[in-house]
Formats: sequence, C-alpha cells, structure tokens
Amino acid sequence: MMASVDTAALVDWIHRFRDVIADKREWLTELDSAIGDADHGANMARGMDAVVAKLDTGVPDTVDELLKTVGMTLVSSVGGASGPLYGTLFLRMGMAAGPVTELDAAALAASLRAGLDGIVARGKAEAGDKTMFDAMAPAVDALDAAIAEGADLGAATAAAATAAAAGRDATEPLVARKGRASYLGERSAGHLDPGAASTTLLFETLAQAATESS
Amino acid sequence: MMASVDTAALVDWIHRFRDVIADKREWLTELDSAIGDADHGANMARGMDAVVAKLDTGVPDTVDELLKTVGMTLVSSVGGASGPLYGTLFLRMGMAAGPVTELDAAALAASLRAGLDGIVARGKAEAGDKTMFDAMAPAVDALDAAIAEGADLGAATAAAATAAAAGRDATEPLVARKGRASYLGERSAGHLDPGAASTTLLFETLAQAATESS
Amino acid sequence: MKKLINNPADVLVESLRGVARAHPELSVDLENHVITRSTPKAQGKVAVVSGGGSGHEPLHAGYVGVGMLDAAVAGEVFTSPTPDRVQVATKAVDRGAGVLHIVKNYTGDVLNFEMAAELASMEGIEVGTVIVDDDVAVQDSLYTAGRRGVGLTVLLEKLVGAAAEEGQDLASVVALAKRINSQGRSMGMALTSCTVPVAGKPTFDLPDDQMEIGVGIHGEPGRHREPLAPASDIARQLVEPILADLDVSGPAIVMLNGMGGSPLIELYLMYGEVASLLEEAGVQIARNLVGDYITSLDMAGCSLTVLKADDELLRLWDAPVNTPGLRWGA
Amino acid sequence: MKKLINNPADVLVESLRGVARAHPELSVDLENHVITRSTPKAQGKVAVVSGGGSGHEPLHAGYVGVGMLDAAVAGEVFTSPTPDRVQVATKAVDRGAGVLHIVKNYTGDVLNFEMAAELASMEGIEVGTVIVDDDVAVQDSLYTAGRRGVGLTVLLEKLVGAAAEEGQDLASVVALAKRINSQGRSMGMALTSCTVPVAGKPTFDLPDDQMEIGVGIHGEPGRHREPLAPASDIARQLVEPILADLDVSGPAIVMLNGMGGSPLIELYLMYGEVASLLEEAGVQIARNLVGDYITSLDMAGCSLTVLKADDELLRLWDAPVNTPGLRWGA
Ligand SMILES: Nc1ncnc2c1ncn2[C@@H]1O[C@H](COP(=O)(O)OP(=O)(O)O)[C@@H](O)[C@H]1O
Ligand SMILES: Nc1ncnc2c1ncn2[C@@H]1O[C@H](COP(=O)(O)OP(=O)(O)O)[C@@H](O)[C@H]1O
Ligand SMILES: [Mg+2]
Ligand SMILES: [Mg+2]
Ligand SMILES: [Mg+2]
Ligand SMILES: [Mg+2]
Repeated sequence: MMASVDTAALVDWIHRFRDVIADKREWLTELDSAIGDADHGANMARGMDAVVAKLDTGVPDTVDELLKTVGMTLVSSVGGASGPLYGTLFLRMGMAAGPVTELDAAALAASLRAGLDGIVARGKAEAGDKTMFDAMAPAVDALDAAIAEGADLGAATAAAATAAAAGRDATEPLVARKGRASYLGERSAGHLDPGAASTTLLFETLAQAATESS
Repeated sequence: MMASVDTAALVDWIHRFRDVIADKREWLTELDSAIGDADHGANMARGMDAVVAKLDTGVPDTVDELLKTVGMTLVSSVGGASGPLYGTLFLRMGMAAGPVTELDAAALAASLRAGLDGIVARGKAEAGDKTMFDAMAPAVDALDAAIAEGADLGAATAAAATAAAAGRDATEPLVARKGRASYLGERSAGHLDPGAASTTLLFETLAQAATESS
Repeated sequence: MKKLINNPADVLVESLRGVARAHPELSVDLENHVITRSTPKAQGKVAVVSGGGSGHEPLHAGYVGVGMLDAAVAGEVFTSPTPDRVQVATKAVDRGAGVLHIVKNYTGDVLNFEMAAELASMEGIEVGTVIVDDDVAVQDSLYTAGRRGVGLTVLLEKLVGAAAEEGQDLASVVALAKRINSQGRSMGMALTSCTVPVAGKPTFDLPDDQMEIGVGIHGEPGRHREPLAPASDIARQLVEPILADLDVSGPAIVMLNGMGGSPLIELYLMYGEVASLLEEAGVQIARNLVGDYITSLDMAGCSLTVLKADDELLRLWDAPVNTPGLRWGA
Repeated sequence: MKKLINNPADVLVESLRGVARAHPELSVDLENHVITRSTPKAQGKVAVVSGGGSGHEPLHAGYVGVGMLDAAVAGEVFTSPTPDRVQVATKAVDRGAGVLHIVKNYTGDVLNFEMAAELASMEGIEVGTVIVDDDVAVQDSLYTAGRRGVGLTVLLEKLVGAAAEEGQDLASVVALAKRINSQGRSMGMALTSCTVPVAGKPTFDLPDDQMEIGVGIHGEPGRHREPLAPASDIARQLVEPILADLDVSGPAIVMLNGMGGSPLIELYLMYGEVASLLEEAGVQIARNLVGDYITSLDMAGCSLTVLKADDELLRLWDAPVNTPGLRWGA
C-alpha cells in the first residue's frame, strides 16, 4: 500500500487519464452534442495526447514542474472552456505542491484543493451550475474527509472517485448556469454535463494510479 | 363530323391542351428531372395558363391573329427552350394560316407544317436528336399522309396523335443531341424526352378538339 | 424541402424585392425582373446585358454596377427569361453605342436572347452577342447543344464590363468577349443535388456515399457518379479535364466557386488543393476568386474555372468594379 | 458526412493553406493558425485582434486587412484558440499603441483570451478587451454565461477597425467597441444542423418538417423547435425579440446573415421580409449587408443583426475596408 504518489505515479495517472479519454472520446462528444457543441471528447483527447507527447520527451524531476508542464500543455493545446480550466487545475496543483518529488495524501489533497480554487477563480462556477465543478468539488471534499478519518491514499482517492461519479450523475437534472449549456435554459436539464463526466474519469484514474502504480 | 376547325374549335384545343398540361404537369417535370432541369411541367403550365388568361380577355376574330396571340404569349411567358420553340410553332402556324376564320384539314396540315419548319429553323433539331421534333415531325407527316389518303379531319388528327405518341416513345432509347439532355451523353438514353411528351399531348388534344368541338 | 421562402412560385420576385431594398444603387423592375444601375453609364458607351434562369445568385443581378453589367434579366429559377424582358433591359441601358448580350450556352437562353436580339434590331438597337460555353464536363461535338456556359461567365462579365466602361466600341467588346470565351474552361462537381422550389424535392438522388462529377449549375446529372473522395482527389478531377482541353501554362485567372451549399472553409481548402495542382502544371495564378459566385441553389459542391490571362486581361481585371457581388477599387 | 475535405482532423490547417494561397496580401502562420496583414499598419496605431473557433468563415480570417482586423487567430472548428496563439498574434501586430481583443462571449473564448491578455501584459503589451454578447435568443441573466456573441461581431470588427485605422487611441477604441456592443442585437434560426468534421454527423437531429429558432453559430440547439414556417413568419420571429430587447428606432445598420448552407436567393428574400418589418417598426435602415458573413459550417438558416447607428458609426462604416470578406472604397 502506497503512502504517497511520486512523479512516476503521477505520470502513470496522466497516461491512464489519456487512455480512458481516448476510450470514452465518442461518449464525451455525445454528451457535448446534447447540450454543447460536440467537441469535448476531441478537446480532451487533443490535450491529453499533447501532454503525453510532451512527457515522452522527458519527465521533469519535481512534482511542481511535472504538473505545471501538464497544465501549460493543456492550456496551449486544448482551447475551448476545458483548456484553460483543466490547465489551471494542473498549474495551481503544481504551484501548491512545490519542488518536491512525491505527495502524501494530505499534500495531494491540498494540491487538488488549490487546483479546484483555481478553476473557480477562472470560471466562477458554483455548486449546481452544471459544470465540472459539480464533480470536482465533491471529489476534493471527499478526499479531505477520508484523510481526516484516517483513510490511506488508496481508500481516500477511491472515495474521491466515487464522490465525483455521484456529482457527475447529479448534474443530469440540473439546468445549466455556466458554459454553453446555459444557452439552452430549461432544455439543458436531462443530460449529464460533459466536463463533470471527464472530471470523474480524472478522479477514477487517480484512484487507480494511487492504488496500482508501482 | 367536322370538315374544318374554326376559331372556337381552336380555342377549345388551347383549353384542352392547358388542362392536360395542368394534369400532367408533375409527370412532365419528372421526365425533365431525369435528363434536364426539372421545369418542363412548370414552364408549359405557366405558358398555357398565360395563354388562356390572355384569351379570356378576348378572342381574335381570325385564325392568324388567334394563333399569333397564342405564340406571342408563349414566347413572353415561358422562357427556357420550350418557350421560343412552342411560341414559334404557333406564330408560324398563324402566319401560314392567314386572316381566315377556319381551317380545313389541308390548311390545318399546311399550317402545322409551317410551324414545324419554324421550330427547325430556330432549334436546328433533326430526327433522332431526342427532342419535341421527334414527336412533331411524325405527327405532321401522318396528318399529311392521312389527308392524302382521303381521311377526314377527325381521323387525320387522330392519326397524327398516334404518330406523335409513337415518336415520343421512340425517344426513350435515344442518346440526346440537342437541349439540356445532350449534356448527359449516354446517360440520356432510357428516358422519354419531355418535349416529345408535351408535343404528344398537343396532338392528342387537337384530335379531341377536331372531333368533339361543337 | 427546407428553404427560407414563402410560396415556392413567388421566390424570384420576393428575392428581387430584397435585392431592391438592399441595393439603392440598383433599380429593380419587379414586373419584368430586370435589374439596372440606378445611375446609367455615360451616353456613347457600350452597354452590357446578361441574364438567364435564376438560382445562380449572385449571378447575374449581383454583377450589375459600375465596371460590370448595365443590366441583368432574371428568368424563373433555372429558366431563361423571355425575349420581351431581355428587350426591356436592352432598351433601358442602350446608350447609343450598342449592347452586348452575354448568353450562357443553353438552348433556352440562346433561343430567347436570339429572339430578343431580333426585337432589338427591329427597334434600331445594335446588339452583339457572346455565347459562353466553357464547361469541359460536356463532351463537345458539333452535333449537340455543345458545352454549357458556367463559371467563366463571371470572369467574362467582369472583364468585358471593364472594357465597355473604358469606352471600347461594340466590335472590340464583342471580340474581347469571344477571345475570353476561347481562353477559359470550367469543371464542376456536386456532393448533393439542389432542390428547385416549385419542384419541392431534390432534382436527383445522390446516395450519402456518392458524388457527381461534371455537373452543371442546374442540378443536371454530371459526367459520372462515383464514391465520395477526398478533396485532393476531387481537385485532380477538376484540374485534369481543364488542362487536357486547353494549354493554360503561363498567367491565369482562377476561380474556385461554391455551388451554394458548401461553406467557405471547404472552398478555401479546395482552393489550396487546386492551386497546388495548377502550379505543378505550370499555371501561374495571377488573380483568383474563392467563394460563391455562380451557384446552383442549395447544391453542395464546387467548380473550377481557369482563364488564360495576359497583361490586357489583367489590366481589365484590376479595373474598379462596384457591384453587390464583386467589388474593388471603388 | 459530405464535405470537400481530406482528413477531418486537417480541415483547419488545409483551409488556411488555401487562404494563404488565395490572399498574398495576408500572412498565414500555419503553425499557430494566426493570420495577419502582410503589410502591417503604421507604428503608433492601435492594433485589432479577433479570433475564436473556426467554422464561421469568413469570420475572422476573412476580415483581416486595412480598415478592419490586424490579426485573426483561428481555433479548431468551434473551439477557441489557445492563449499562447492569441499571444503570438498580439505580439505580431502590436505597433506600440496597444491591442484590442475582440472576443465573442463564450466561456472558452473568454477564458483563453483572458489568459492571453495576462501573457501580453507580462510582456508589456497593453491589451483592451471587448466581449461581444448580442444574441437575444439567450435569456440573459447575471447568473449564467450570458448571451452569446454572434452577428454583431462582424459589424463591430468593421467599425472598430476603422477607428483604429484613423489613429484613435486604445481607450477610445475600447469605449467605441463597448458602445457598439451595447447598441446591437442579433437573433438566429436554423433549417438544418451543421456537421462538425471530426464528429462526422449532424450535431442535432432536426426532422424534415421542423426548424430551430434562436440558434447560435455552433450547432447549439436554440430557444425552441417548431414546424417549418414561411419566410414572413421566420422574419417576424427574428425581428420581434430584437425590437423587444432594444429600442432601435432611427438609423440602423442591418445584417441579414446566412449560416453557410442557405443560398443567396433565399437570403435576399429573407432580407426583403425583415426590412419591411423593421421599417414598419420605425427603424431606418441606413446601411445593410446580405450574405454569408458569420457562418456555422454547412448549417442552413440565417440570422439578423440590428445595430442602432448615428453619424459617427455611419462615418466609420463608410471608411475604406479591404479584406477578403468585406471590401469597399479600396
Ligand atoms: N465557467 C465554468 N466553470 C467550470 N466549468 C465550466 C465552465 N464553463 C464550462 N465548463 C465546463 O466545460 C465543459 C465544456 O468543455 P468543452 O466542450 O471542452 O469546451 P467548450 O464549451 O468551449 O466547447 C462543460 O461541460 C463544463 O463542465
Ligand atoms: N434545339 C431544340 N430543338 C427542338 N426541341 C428542343 C431543342 N432543345 C430542347 N428542345 C426541347 O425542349 C424540351 C425542354 O424544354 P424545357 O424543359 O421547358 O426547357 P429547358 O430545357 O430550357 O429547361 C426538351 O425536352 C426538348 O424536347
Ligand atoms: Mg464543447
Ligand atoms: Mg427544362
Ligand atoms: Mg429550364
Ligand atoms: Mg467548443
């Protein structure tokens, strides 16, 4: 059982996230067709492919450099709403993590909290706006709560993933108040938010990486 | 049994032709869709409606004025290939008929022959080009032949109508050499020519008018 | 049928009503469907008239203005206008130096303009005619209606309009028009059929995985049908028959034209493809147009026009033109 | 999917390659998807940059040129460009007097341009921003992403470009841009969905007898769906929400814009309809545009934009402009 994630585990996370995005690309695009502009799958795939290509040329030694590289690559390859938002998540995570080589559960949670705050600072999303926030905020809260209750890294990230999925599912009945879906008004209800769906994949792969990385 | 057609019979012919064009409008357009530009039904209907509307305001006393009015109205209301061609037919028929009040079989045949010559002068069509000529020329020939054999007006025009229909049917296998259908080359084979189809209606209604007009 | 229209039979006149409202610099005769410049050109200059069936907008009404046409005569959709209306236009714009009729080579257009020219000469107006027949998709033969007039018409109207504007006489303008016609070729293709409003359904059925090569601008079927292909392949099928028919090495004016339903992003992509092929073949593209210039209602697809140019043609091309559809230097 | 393309993923860069070939007066950076004027404007003048997702051609690349934009940044189809590329454009065109960013109000565009402005200020370039949000189809609220930026963007780019060209400083140009944004409104509708190349199928299903009222320019579903209606009825549904939102009696600049798949004959017909309704309502149409100016790929449909005008705006409107998509006086 791991007590912390090192840069290798974080790189593993990034690869897993890229793979599952590639896998679920059509589904994410379907979700975005219903209430957006049919590109969330393509956007995330383009971004994560760029991130993996970038890391293939060399992995930084420290967690902050690694996460900032991921963030900058997303910012400069995705565009759309998800580019600056996911990019900001990783940039702020890196800034919060500092020049370390691994993160224990508490440090990982603090880093993710900083990332979430960054997304809010950029996108001004609130709970119930039907955005990625609605999956991410419960996930980060669940991570904090599990750690406070003494859960280990694997259990805590698994709890976060479960909370993300619940948050994602809870976006279905919501009327969107942020992003493109908000243009639809009442017609946005009855569909999952694509960003909440990709965020859930982010936390699910984090839990996998935290448990299975060697 | 009629020995000649007077202006009333000619007006009856025109009305019958307008009615059958209205009736077969979709079919003529279908034929033109296959090898042309899908407007022959609309063109002929527009023209014949205009002709009938014109005659509703007053019918000229003489055959030449009547036929020239029909021709001018077609020329100025149809456009397309069929406008000048059908228009020329009636204009030349009128010029050949002269200021009379009725046409006997021979005069009718001479008038139609002049009209046919006019169409050829304008459109340069030859037998087998897959045009209205291929229905009209056999019809006028048949009319002449029947009269030469002593047929009365009703029988002679009926023979003309039958010959027109045969001519029309014979256009099906032809590769078009005139009009829009010629752009299709080999692909024009296997379809009836729309102008030959409307020409057949013209002779069929002439036979009806010659037989049934009172 | 999905169209922004009211009664299908009223499309032409209602569209002309919009043209009239949008362009105070044009006069629109809603009865005769004749569009003229509100301010006629000077007395003593040759006037240029074109026309034909509607459904090819901006052709022809959109090319009325200084440096191009003096009048356009709009027939019903895909149907040549009648001689009397061509005559209305001809009389309206004659400035005493004669009138050029620019006629696309379709039997209907040729016959109606021929009758119109007869009417004009009866009224003492000198008329010259050029028949445009640039479409290499049609296998040419002396024994058929010949090639269709398509994209070259746009370039010819611009160039000849410039010559008339600078005061060339009718004989020169006619000679120029015929020379341009002999030096230009076009080839078109369609991804979809168009739908004639009064017909209410597509003129031909084109399966989702097929395209039509060698189409005209009236929804006529083309040379042949084949499976959908990439733009690079389509470009080759447009360029090759043109180059096979005419030696256009040296300077040229090139138009990549949209058929009405294809968006500009695709037309620029196609232009990139054809431009490389043409340049590989020794064509030096001196001027170009990319966009919807001669359309076929809502048909998706494109056509390529290549006109062999020289200093004289380029000078006329660069002369000011001020029309709704083509404008520069003014 | 029937499109004139090669690999769906390459549409943007291949289309830009065509733009580069067609327009020697533009410089196209194929790596960053940045389009600039080949001859930059004079030192000391404000530069104007716009950009956003592609698929709206001629917007934005087609509006680069004298009197309008200095640079356009083209994102992937319907996806905002990234901040680093906006920064490339901003740096390339800054002439020492600051740069205006014209941003359509979409979360992606706003966030990416915001980050770009941060990058620019880190490099000492003064950036002003106007967010265009003219779409009355979106029920406005402080608690949502707000209204979309649509057709008014075209008019604003023209007017603000003229002001920058004549040497107004950044503060004046920004103030002008914001004033224009406050005085203009748009409303759109669709007869068909568009098809995003990488998606390969229509974004939404619209039955043959239905239309979508209140659409944006990305194939987003609209306010509501209803049975196909005549143009006169559609016109009313475009005009009324605009007039309900803004008092535009008096002079106005009006654009009847095509969405990419609707031919000009229909757009003029629609223009005739909206122009009468507007005039009945006391709007005096001083200037107008009819055509494809801000599109949504191959979507059939149209949008209406009305901008309340005054002498100042009309003067800027009439100033010369020389771009592929809009040209007069030059
Ligand atoms: N203001 C915001 N704050 C947080 N997330 C947002 C905001 N706006 C949009 N999003 C998220 O972005 C997702 C859409 O991303 P994407 O489709 O890639 O970008 P775009 O909307 O520009 O096409 C939405 O599903 C939503 O979760
Ligand atoms: N040169 C010609 N001589 C005689 N008839 C012709 C000629 N060209 C075309 N036609 C006839 O005209 C018919 C087409 O008429 P129509 O569809 O009304 O005109 P358009 O071809 O201009 O659309 C053809 O079916 C043919 O019979
Ligand atoms: Mg999206
Ligand atoms: Mg026809
Ligand atoms: Mg026709
Ligand atoms: Mg997007």
